[in-house]
Amino acid sequence: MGILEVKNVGKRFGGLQALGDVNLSVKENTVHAIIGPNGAGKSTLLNCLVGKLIPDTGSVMFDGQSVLGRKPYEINQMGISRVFQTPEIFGDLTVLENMLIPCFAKRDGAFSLNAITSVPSETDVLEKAEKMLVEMNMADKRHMHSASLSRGDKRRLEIGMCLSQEPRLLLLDEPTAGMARADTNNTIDLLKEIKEQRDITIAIIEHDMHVVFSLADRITVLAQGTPLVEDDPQNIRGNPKVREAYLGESA
Amino acid sequence: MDAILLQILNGLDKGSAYALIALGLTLIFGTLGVVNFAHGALFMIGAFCAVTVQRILNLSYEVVDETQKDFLGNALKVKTSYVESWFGPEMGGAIIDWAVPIAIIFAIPIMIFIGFVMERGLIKHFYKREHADQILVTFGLAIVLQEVIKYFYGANPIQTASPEALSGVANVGALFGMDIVYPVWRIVYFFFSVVIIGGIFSFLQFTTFGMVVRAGMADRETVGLLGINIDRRFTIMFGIAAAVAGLAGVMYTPINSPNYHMGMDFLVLSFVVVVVGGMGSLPGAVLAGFMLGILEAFASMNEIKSILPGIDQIIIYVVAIIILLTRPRGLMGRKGVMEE
Amino acid sequence: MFGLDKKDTRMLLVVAVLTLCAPFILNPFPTDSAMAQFNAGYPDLMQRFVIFGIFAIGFNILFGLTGYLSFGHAAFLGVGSYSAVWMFKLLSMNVVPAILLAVVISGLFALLIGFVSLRRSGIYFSILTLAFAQMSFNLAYSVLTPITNGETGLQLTLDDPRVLGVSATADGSIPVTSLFGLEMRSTFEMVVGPWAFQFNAGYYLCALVLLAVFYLSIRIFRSPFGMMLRAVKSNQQRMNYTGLNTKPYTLAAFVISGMYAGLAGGLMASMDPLAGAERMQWTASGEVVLMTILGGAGTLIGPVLGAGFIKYFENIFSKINDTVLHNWFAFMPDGLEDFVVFIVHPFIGKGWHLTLGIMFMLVVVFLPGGLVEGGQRIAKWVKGRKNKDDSTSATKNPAE
Amino acid sequence: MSKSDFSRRGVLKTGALAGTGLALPTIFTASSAAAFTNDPTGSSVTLGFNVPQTGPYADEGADELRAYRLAVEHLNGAGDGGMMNTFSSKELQGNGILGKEVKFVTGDTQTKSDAARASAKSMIEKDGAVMITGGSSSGVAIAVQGLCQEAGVIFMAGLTHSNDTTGKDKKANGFRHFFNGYMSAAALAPVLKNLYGTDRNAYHLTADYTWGWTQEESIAAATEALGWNTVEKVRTPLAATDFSSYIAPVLNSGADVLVLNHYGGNMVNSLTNAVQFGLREKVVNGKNFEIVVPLYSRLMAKGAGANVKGIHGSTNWHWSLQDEGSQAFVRSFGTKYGFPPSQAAHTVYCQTMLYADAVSRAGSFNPCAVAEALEGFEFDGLGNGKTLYRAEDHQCFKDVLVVRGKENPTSDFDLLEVVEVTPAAQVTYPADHPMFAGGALGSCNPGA
Repeated sequence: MGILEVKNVGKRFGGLQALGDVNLSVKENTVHAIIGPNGAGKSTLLNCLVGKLIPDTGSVMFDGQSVLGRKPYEINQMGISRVFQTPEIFGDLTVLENMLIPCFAKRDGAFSLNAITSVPSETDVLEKAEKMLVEMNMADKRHMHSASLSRGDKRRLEIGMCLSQEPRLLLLDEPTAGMARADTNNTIDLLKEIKEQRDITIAIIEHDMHVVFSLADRITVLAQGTPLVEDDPQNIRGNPKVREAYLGESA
Repeated sequence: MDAILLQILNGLDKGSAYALIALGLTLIFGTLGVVNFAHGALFMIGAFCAVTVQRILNLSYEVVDETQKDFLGNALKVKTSYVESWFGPEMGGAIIDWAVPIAIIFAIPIMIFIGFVMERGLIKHFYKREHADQILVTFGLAIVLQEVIKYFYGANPIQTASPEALSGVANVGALFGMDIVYPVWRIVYFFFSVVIIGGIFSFLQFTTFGMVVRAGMADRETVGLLGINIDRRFTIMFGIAAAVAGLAGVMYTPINSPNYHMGMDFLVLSFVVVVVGGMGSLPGAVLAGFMLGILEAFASMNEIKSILPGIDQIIIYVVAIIILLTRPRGLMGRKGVMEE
Repeated sequence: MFGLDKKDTRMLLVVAVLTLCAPFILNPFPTDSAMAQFNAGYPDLMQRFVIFGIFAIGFNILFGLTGYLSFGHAAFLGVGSYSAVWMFKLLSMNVVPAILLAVVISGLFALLIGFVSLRRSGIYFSILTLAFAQMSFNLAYSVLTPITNGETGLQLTLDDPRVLGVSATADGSIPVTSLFGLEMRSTFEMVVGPWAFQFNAGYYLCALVLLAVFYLSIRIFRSPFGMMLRAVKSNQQRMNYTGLNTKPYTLAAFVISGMYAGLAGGLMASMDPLAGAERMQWTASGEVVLMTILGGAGTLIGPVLGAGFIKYFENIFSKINDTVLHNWFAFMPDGLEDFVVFIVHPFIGKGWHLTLGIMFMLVVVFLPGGLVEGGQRIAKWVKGRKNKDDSTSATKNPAE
Repeated sequence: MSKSDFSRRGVLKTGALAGTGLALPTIFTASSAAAFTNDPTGSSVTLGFNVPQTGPYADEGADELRAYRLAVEHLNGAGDGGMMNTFSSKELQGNGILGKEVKFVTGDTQTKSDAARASAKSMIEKDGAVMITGGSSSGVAIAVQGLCQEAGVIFMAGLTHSNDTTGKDKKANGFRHFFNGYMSAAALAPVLKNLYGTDRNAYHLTADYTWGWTQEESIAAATEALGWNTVEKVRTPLAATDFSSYIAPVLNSGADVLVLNHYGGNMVNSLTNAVQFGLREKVVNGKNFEIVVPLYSRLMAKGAGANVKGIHGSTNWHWSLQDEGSQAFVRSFGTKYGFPPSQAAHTVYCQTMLYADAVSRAGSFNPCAVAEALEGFEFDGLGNGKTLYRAEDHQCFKDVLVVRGKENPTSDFDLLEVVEVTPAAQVTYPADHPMFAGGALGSCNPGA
């Protein structure tokens, strides 16, 4: 029994069957990669997991509870954090403030009219955020406007924000898309570190095979809205079906 | 039945003005991404083009007539317009009579020029600024334009009649064996607006220029990357939008005497129209304009007012609220436009 | 002090000194000098400065923090005024219950309108609020006349059934508003040489309320809640995926700013017990938007400056007439005097709108951050002159 | 140019205190030494002219201001004296009021109650005005009248035509020279009867606010008394600009008279629209369709242009009147400004003169003394024949003019012609008339 159980999920957009009949099980404390060619339905599947889309059929269970019909913020409060393809951070706020917000969300829940105390007086949250900044190697940038960070730093910040919520499941949507090689390697190192140091499950959607094979414990290959195969990385590497459908000559 | 048909006519008529102004607003918003609070003022300036042309045609010399007395008991100065003295009373009178249609000829270049100056001189610097700043600066401009007109023309409405030949009423029901009389000029106004709207749409649809502009409305950056000078085209679009507003104003003068704040009266309504139609959607703006016009006309019927007192005061807003709550982006709005 | 950091404490103190000494500061010119025309230190205008300051501070909590641009905020001010006047008519001439009711009713009204309008964002939200406010205005002007007294505005009459208090005073006039017996209109006048300074009870009540709500708004700005509101403005998507429900945050901001507006309306009615429908018109809503942007949206002090700026123009420039002009320029030779008056004439008196429009454009073109940015530039310039070598000390000041 | 000083405090204190450098506190509350608000103790007195300078009535406000300037000039002894020479009371000497030079401040009402009150308050608090006058709408007049009552100064209303100003909203400190909705109806009714007979069906379009309602009530009552039938009373939004959807139903309603209870921009547009729809040429029930505009003004007639031709209405005063007072006023106004005055200009000029005269007769600026002098005052020579300022409601009773749009105007302002001068007796109503019930004057308030 995995921490995330996807059963018979299907989703249509008009005449297009985006997801056919997806079954997926993500085991706790593993890194599970979902790969597939463009249009395979990876993003649709992800959106079904976080509450942005509601599938037409099937069920999605997180830790024994259904996530279907819940709003994104409720699903997040259940323990699923999402990292976006292009980093979604609070561009108008400083780096420290960016880090404070998930910490407050963790402590105070989805809404709190905490309008009278001042932020500096909330020492517990402040310490936690500062600690996370140090872990992310961004402590020296804490007073920068986050919009002026480099792409790689934005990604680090976003991952740090997600981690500060202590999620059980971290969803990554092509975390290295559009990154230079050096940034990509940094991100891989960061994710490896996270994997080693924390009790956390990671589900990752990725295009870059280098990233996938350096991180994943288990891989699901999606093609045309249905899972083609699910297996360990070394088996996927050798699987002729996968080679044919997806990897082609590149492997 | 007759009453309902009449109100539909009225609605189309009101709707024409809403649609024309909303069309211009949407063109400016769609192409330039600028919220133009000075658009109502452009409508008003158009109307005052007609007033000015009328004044010019009526420029007169004075002859002292000893037989009549003015209000102070002095000899009355009788005015004769130059136009009448040059072309003879009949021809000259006819020219003066046709002041409003003549004004169209003058209004087009003047409005395009005003549009160019506005865009190059002011609006251009606000493309990248927040909508709030755009609102503030165009609102300031609207006040200034309005006050300048007031300084020269006063605050009172100024009557500008339609040509005698187009002044009466026509029985538009005769075709269907019914008796529905309707003012000729209002019918003219409706068809005029249909022609203008049709012209704008075909211009955007069938010319290369229009295609580029439409592409620019959809994705400005990409079009810019293609090496097309989109800025210049947008300036021209601003001029066209100004001309549309101005023409709507010129033609509106015989319906209601223009005054300096008529633009503000229309501004809020036309914003509601644009948003109900869906930000950035030209067909939406036109559809919403006519729809709200017709609903407004129906709401002012006694039968409806007796059931819902005061409904004619708020109908536009009620409809706007209902539409925005049921259709998140108005009737035909695109996703992601002005939702931040 | 007061749980604020040094900078905020200093700002609060500066505002406190400015408001409490306003009767001096706003009356810089001797009463019989030609410049006395520019004095603004009389009770009515000082009250207006402060009341519209409160209105704008509240509006800024919504617009400045969350970025939601309400085009119907005047409706809450109007509702607050009506509630307060009804309280005077029915209960007592004491301003406290009137102001409390104004805040409560406008808060409820804001809750209702906000709940519906906040289902949309961006311009769609703006138009929804505009539509609600215009509906309120149009109905108040016509169908709701029994409650609002229509065009004339709701006012006190000699036969109001006042439960705690008398319908009419012994000498047959309408009683005046008071704070536990302290009449709002009572004014203490101090004459110093050629100057005359007026200290009005009503003004000081408003000023104290302003300080209280200004302090509250600093607390909100500096609180986690305020930070969340700024986060809403910055990235709603990230908010949602960080486990935060944006709807109650925006709704709370909307209701708080509606209550500020109601408070302003209640104070306005307490200073002058009349509530006119045009307080709710879209132009009035537009005015507070302009005040906030003009002063500097998202800054603490900006909205107050913007409110003062616009009200000053409305009340001082509109009262300058040609006779006054001639008086000013009387020192010039006759021909020149007439010429100068001719040049200035379009911008004053009935032309005050023109001047205001030009000022809007100038400010927004040259000072994108509003008047606050102007202030910062001056401060920087002064600082720069003081220590020319120390150019590295250019500290980046976010917002304030 | 006049080197005037517009500040009360300058007047009050400079002589005594300038240069002493002493802070001398005084408290202006009920127990203060001053007998009434803004008691002018210096050599001049300040009046507050509060008129619309922006917004739709700005032109009317501008004309009022012209008349005020003229009145001040005449009171101070400059110019030809205007109606001061024809006024039946001979108290005014051209030496200001009670020997004090008259000065004035101006303000902008914006035709909004709030703005008007703010402006009036600044005149009272900052400039020390002892009397406020002006305005071009009833809402503003009533709001400012209420303020003046509280502040303890006299309010001399400008153009306000609602019954309520001297009806349910009357105030002891407020006075109205202008006529009202009831008087319009009473003056028009007999003329309408002569012109259009007693068998008519009237359709009312009414601006949906207090003035419109009182006007509609008055004219409907008066015409129904003639035997006319009221087909429909339709309220139109004040903000409406296009009245077509309200006019269209008139066509098939069976009505043969349209009454437009509109003023200002509303009236210009509704009349223009009505003419557009061919109502003037229409024949209903065998009778020519007629349009009536109960309250006319020359400035509005100008806005409607040729559409006013032949349409009847009432007005407070018109420059073509041939009596001595009117002629004197038109002469001095026309000479100064180059065109004849409007009825708004006339009424505010009269109000200024009446106030100055009342102060002179009372020998004091105290509002209570002035009010007493005005109450029940009978006068003549101000253009409307013998006039009474009735004590019970502070309303003037005088002749009312019925006018018609002129067919062949000779100039821009020659748009109306007087059809009949309805004598005061015919438009007088008892003070307890139900249309004016519901308010009380209260007692005069000297303030301070």
